[in-house]
Amino acid sequence: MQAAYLAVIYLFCLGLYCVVTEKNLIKIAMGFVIMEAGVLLFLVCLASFPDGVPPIVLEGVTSSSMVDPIPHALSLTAIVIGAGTTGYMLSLIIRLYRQAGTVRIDRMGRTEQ
Amino acid sequence: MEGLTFMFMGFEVTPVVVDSLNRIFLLAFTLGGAVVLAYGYGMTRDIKHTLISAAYIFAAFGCVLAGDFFSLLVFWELMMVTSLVLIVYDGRARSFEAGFRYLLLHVISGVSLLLAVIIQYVATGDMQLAVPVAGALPFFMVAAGVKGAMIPLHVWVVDAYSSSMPASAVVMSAFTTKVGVYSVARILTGNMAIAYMGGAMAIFGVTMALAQTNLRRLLSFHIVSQVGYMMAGVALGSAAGMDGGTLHLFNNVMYKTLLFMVAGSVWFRVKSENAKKLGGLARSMPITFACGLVGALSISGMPPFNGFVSKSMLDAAAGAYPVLQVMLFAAGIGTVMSFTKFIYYTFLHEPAEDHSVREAPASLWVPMVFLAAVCIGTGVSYAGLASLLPTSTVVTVYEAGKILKCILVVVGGAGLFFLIRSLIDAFGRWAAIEPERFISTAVDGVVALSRSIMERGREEEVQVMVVVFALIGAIILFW
Amino acid sequence: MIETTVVYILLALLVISGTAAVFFRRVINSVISLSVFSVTLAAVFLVYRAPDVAMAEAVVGAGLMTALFLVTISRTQGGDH
Amino acid sequence: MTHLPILVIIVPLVYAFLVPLLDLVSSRLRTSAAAAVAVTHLVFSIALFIHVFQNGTLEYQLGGWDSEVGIILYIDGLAATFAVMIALGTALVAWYSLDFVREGESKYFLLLYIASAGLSGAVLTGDLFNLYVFIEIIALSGFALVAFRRGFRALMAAMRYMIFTILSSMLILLAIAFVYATMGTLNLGEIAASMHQFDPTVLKVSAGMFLVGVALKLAIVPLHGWLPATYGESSTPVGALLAGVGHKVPLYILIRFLYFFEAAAGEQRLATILLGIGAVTIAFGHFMALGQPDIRRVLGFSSIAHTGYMLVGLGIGTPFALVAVLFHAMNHLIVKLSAFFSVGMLTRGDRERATVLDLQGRGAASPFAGMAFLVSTLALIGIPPLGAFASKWALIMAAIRADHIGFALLMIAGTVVAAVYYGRIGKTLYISTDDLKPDRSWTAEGVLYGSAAVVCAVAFSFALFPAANRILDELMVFII
Amino acid sequence: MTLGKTATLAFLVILAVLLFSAMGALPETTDRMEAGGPTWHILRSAVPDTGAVNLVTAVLFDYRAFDTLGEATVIFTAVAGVVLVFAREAMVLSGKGLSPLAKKSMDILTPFIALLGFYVILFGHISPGGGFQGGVILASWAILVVLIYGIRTEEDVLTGFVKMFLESAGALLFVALGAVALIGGREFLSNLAAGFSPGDVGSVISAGSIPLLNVAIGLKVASGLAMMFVTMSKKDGDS
Repeated sequence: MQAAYLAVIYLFCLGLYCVVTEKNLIKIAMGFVIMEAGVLLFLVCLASFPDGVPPIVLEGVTSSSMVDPIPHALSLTAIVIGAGTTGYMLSLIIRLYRQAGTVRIDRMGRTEQ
Repeated sequence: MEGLTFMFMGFEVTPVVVDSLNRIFLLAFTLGGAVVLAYGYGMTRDIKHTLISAAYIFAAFGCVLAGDFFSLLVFWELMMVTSLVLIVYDGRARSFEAGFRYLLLHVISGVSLLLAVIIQYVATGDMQLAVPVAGALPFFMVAAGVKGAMIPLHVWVVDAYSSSMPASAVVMSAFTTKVGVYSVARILTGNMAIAYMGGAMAIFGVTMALAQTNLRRLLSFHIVSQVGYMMAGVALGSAAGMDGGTLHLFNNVMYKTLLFMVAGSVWFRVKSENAKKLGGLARSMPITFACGLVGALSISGMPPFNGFVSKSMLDAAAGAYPVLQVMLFAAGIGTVMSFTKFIYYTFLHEPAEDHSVREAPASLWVPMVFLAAVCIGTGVSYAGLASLLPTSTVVTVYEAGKILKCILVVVGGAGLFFLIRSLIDAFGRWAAIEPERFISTAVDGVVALSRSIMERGREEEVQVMVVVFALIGAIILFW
Repeated sequence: MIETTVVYILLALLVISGTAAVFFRRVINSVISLSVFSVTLAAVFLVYRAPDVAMAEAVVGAGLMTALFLVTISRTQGGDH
Repeated sequence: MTHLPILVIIVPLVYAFLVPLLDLVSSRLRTSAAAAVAVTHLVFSIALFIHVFQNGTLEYQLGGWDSEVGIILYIDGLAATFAVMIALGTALVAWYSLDFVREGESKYFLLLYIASAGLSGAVLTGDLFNLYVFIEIIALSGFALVAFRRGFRALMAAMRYMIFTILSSMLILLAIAFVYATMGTLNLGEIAASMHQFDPTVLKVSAGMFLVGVALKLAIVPLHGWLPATYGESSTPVGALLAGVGHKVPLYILIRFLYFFEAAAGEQRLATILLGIGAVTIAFGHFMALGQPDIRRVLGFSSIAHTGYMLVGLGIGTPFALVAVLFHAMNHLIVKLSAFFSVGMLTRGDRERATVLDLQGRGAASPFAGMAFLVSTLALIGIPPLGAFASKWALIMAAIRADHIGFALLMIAGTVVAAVYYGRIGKTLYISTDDLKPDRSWTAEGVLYGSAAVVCAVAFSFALFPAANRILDELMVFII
Repeated sequence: MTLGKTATLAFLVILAVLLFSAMGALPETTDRMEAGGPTWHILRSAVPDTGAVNLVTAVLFDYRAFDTLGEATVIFTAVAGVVLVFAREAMVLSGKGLSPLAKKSMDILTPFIALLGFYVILFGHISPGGGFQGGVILASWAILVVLIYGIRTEEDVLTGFVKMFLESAGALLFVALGAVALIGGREFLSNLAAGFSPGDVGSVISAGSIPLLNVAIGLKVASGLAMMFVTMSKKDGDS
C-alpha cells in the first residue's frame, strides 16, 4: 500500500464530486480531467516499486530493477483518449454557449423547454 | 390426431386436422364465409376490403383446423390482426377508438393463450390439443373468455360490431366469437363454470339487447346471448350438449349473419340504424323484411326454423341441470321480445320520417335469401346435418310438446313485448350506458400518469447523482 | 529518504491544486490551478520513474488542455455564466 | 491462419481515414465507396462467422505476440454472432444514410464507419484494455453522431450522453486498473482462468464499478437518464445505430463478463440481482413509454424494456435462456432498425421532430412507411410469425422452465402495455384527415423502401427460418 | 450545502472507504511482476523481440500497437467531431495577434520547437518520448502561432487542408505499416517478424517499424490537435 493511493482515492472522489454537483459544464469537464488524473496516478503507482529504475534498457541496468512498463503504456493511451474526449466536450460547450448564452446545464435545461 | 405435420422452432406442428368435432364448424364457416364475402363485396365494391375479409376468414379456418396449440396460437393472433384491420378499415375516429379497445382486449387474449400454451408445453412436453394442466387452465379461460365474449369481457363485441362499417360487422359477426366457442369445445369442455357462465351470458345478452335502439348494438348483444347458448352446450361436455351447442353454432352463423345483413341492407338504403327513426320499411323493402322475419323467427326458436331444432336439443341437454335450463328458457323469451322490437320498429310501425327507399340491390338480397333458405331448410330436415355433429346423435325434436312449448314462447314473448313496451323504453334510457368508454378512460388515465412522471424526472443533477448511489449499491449488492 | 519527502510534498501540492481547481468560484482561476495540477502530476510521474508518461502529461495537461480550456473560456465570456 | 478478424475491424477504419481524401476527389466517389465498404464489412463478418462456426474458436495474435504478452483477437461463437449482427446493422444504417447525408456533411460517413469499426473491435478483442479503447472509440463517434443534427436539443442530448458515457468509461478504466494490479495481465482468457487469485474485496469493488459502467452504457434503470433524449433528438439513422447496434455491445460485454460478476457475487446472488433489475427495467421502460409524446422516445423506452427482458434471461441463466437472450438481441436489432427507419420515412427524414401528433394521418399519406412501421411495432409487441415473437416465446419458455412464472407474467403484461402505446401511435397514424394528400416530397424514399423492406424480410425470416434455433443451440455449445 | 451535495458527499466517503480497502488488498508490485505474465516476459526479452531500448515505446508500438492504432482513431474521431460541431459558421478570423516583440521571439523559437518535436518523435524508441509526445509539441507550435500571430497567419502558413491531409496520411501510414506484415503472411502490425530490420540496437535507425510508426503517429497527432485547437479558437460573426 503506497502513500500515493490515498491521493488516487481523493482525486477520483473529488472529480466525481465535481461532476455530480457542479452545474457549470466547464467545471464538469475539469472534474473528468481530475478523475482521469486519479486513475493515471493509480496506474503509474502500481507500476513502480521502491528504488526501481525507468524501463529503459541501458548498460548496467538489470531487468529485475526496472519498473513495469505496461501500465505506463496504458496510461499514455489513456492520456491521449482523455485529451481527445475533453477537447470534444469543450467544443460542444462552446457551441451550446453560442445557442443558450450560458454554460450552466441547469439554465440550459430551462432554455430547452 | 393425424394430419399435415412438420417441424418448426424445435417442435412438430400440425396446422391441419379434420375430425368429428370441427367438421361442423368447417361447414358453417364455409357457408357463412362464402355468403359474407359476396355480401361484403356487394356492399363495398372494394376488392381490398374483400381480400382482408378473406384473410380474416382464412385465419378463422386456421384456428378451427389447428391440430396443435402452436398453430392455434398463430392463427389466433393472425385473426386478431386481420379483424383489427377490418374494424378500422374506414378510418373514422370512432372505428379507431373501437379498434384500439379491441386490440387491447384481444392482445390480452393472445398473450394469455401464449402463456397458457407455453405452460402446457413445458408441463406435458408436447403441443397436442389436450385438457389443460392446472397451471394453464386460468390463462386458457381468459383467452377463450375474450374471444368467446364471456361477461365482463364481452365489451368488445358490442363496441367493435356497432362502431365499425356495416360490411366489416357482417363479416366478423360470424367468426370471432365462434372461434371462442370452438376453443371451449376443444379444450375446456366439461367445465360447469363455463356452462353457467353461458347461461348468464344468454340472459344478460337479451336483457341488454332489449334496451338497445341501435340495430347493430341490439344484434351484437344477441351475439353475446347466442354464444351463451353455445357455451352452455359445449361446456356441458355431454354428447347431447356438444351436439346441441355445435348445431346451434351452425344455425346461429346462418341466421345471425342473415340478421346482420338485414341491418346492413337497411343501413345501405336508409343510412340509419336507429330503430326509433326507422319504420314502415316492410312495404318499401319487402325482401329484406321477409329475410329479417325468417331470421327473427329462427333465432326465436320458432318451428320449423332451424333455431328451433338446436334450441330444443340444448334444452334437452340441459335437462340434468334445472338452473341452467331455466336460464336458457328465460333467455329464449327475452330473445323473442327483443326481436319483436327489432322487426316492429324497423319494418312495421309508423315511420318517424318517411323513407322513400327502394329494395336493396340484388348483390345484397341474393345472399340474404340464400341464408333464409338455409335457415328454413336445415330447420325442416336436420337429419343430414345432425349426422355431421361430433357424436352425430339424431334426436327427434318435432314432438308435440316441444313444438307447443316453443310456439307458446314465441307468441307469449311477442305479446309480453307489446304489453310492457313503455317499461322497456324506460329501461332502455336507463341502460344506454356504453361500458367500453371506461376502458378508454382508464388507459388515458394511466398514460397521463406516466406523462406527469416524465415531466418530473428531468434534472440532470439527480440523474448523475444516481450513478454514484448505484455505484455504492452495486458494490454492496456484491458484498 | 529525501525522495519520499519530495513525493509527499508533490502529492500534497497535487491534492491542494486539484481541490482548488474544483472549488474556485471563477472558472479562470480553476483553469490556472488545473494547469498547476497537471504540471505537479507530471512531476509525480517523473518521481515514480515514468518519464514517458510524465512528458505526455506535461505537454498535454499543462500545454494542450490548458490552451483548450483557455480558448473555451475566452469563447464563453469567462465561462462563469 | 486467416486474417478475417483484423480485416473486419480495419476495413471500415481505413475507409474512415480515407474519407477526407476521397472528398477531395468527389462526394459521389465517397458515397459509392461507403456502400462498397459496408458490403465488404458484412461479407467479411459473415465469412468470419462461418469460419468460426466450422473450425471452432479463433485466436488472432496481433503483431505475432501470443496472449502471453500482446493483444489477441479472440473470436468464439458469441463474438462471431455479435460481429455479424453489428456488421448487418451498420450496413443497413449506412444504406439508409446514403441519401440522408446532404452536401458538405462528409464527416457523417467518417464517424459512422469509425463507430462500426469500434463496435466490431469491441466484440472481437480478447484484451481488457483494448476493449476499453474500443469503447472509447464508440463513445466519441457516438457523441459526434448525436450532435450531427446540430440543433440545440441535439447538442444538449449529446452533452447529456457524453457526461454519462465518460463517467462509465472512467469507472471501467479504474476497474481495469484494479484487475491489472491484481492479475498482472490484461488477457481475458487468462483473467477468466485465474479468477481465484482475486482478493474478494478487490474483486467486489472492481466488479461493482465494471457493472455500473456497463449498466450505464446499457441504460439499465436507474442509469437510463441519457437514453430517451439521445434517441429522441438524434437524427433517424443515428438513433437506429445507437438503439439497434450500439445497444448490443454493452450487452455483449455483460454476457462476456458474467463469470467475472459471478465470481464477485456468487452465482445465486448474481441471478437474483439480474432478475431484480431486469424486472424493474421492464416495468419502468414500458410504463414510461406510455407517456412519451415523441415516437423516437417511445422506441427508446421500449429499448430499455427489452434490455430488461434480456437481463431477466441472463438472470434465469439456463443455457436455453441464454439462447433466448441472443435470439431476442438479434430480433431486437432488426426490429428496432426497421422501426427507426420507418419513423424516419414517416417524418420525411429529419425535417421535423417525430411527435405523435405531427404524424397524424401520415400512415395513409405514405403507405409503405406506415406498413413498415406497423410491421415493426407488431414485431415489437410479439405477434407471430414475426421474429420478435419467436424470441419472446423462447424467453417466456425459459422463464417457465425455470419456474419463474412471475417473470413470465411480467413479460406478458409488458407486451400488453406495449400493445397499448403502439396501438395509440398506430391510431394517430391512420386516423383519416382530409387535408393530408399523399406525399412524395422526400426523394430518398426509394432507398428507404429498400432498407426497410430488407429489415422486414429479415424480421420475418428469423421466425420462419426453422434452423435459427438449431444454429443458436450449436453456437451455445462452444459459447459456454 | 444542499441536500444533494451532502448525500453525494456521504456516498463518496463510503466509496473512498471501499476503494481504500480494495487498494489495501492489492498484491505487492514486485510479487506481481515476478509472478510472470507479460511484464516478466517483456522486461527480459523486449530488446531482442523489438529492438527498442525504451520499453514503454516497445510496448506501445509493438506489443500493444493495436491500442495505439485505436488511440490514433480516437484523436481522429475527436477532431472530426470538433470540425463537425463548428462546421457551417461565418468565420471572421482575427488577424491582430500580439506585440512585435512577441512575434520576434516566436520567430526565434519556431525552429527550436520544431527541432524538439522531431527529436522526441524520432528518438522515441531509445529515449523517453515518442510519436505522441512529439506530436503534441509540434501541435503546440501551431497553438503558439495562433496565440501570437493570430489565426490568419497560422492559416496562411499551414492551411486547414494541409493539416487534414497530414492527419489522414499519418493514420493511413500507420495502417499501411501494419498491413505490410499481411503481405508477408504475418499477423497485422508485426514488426521484426515481418522482416523490418532490427538495425543496431540503440541507434536511431533501429527497432524495425517502430520509428516509422512513431513518425506516423507524430504527424497525425500534431496535425489533428492543431486542427482541433484552430477550429475551436476561430471567432465567428455573431458573438
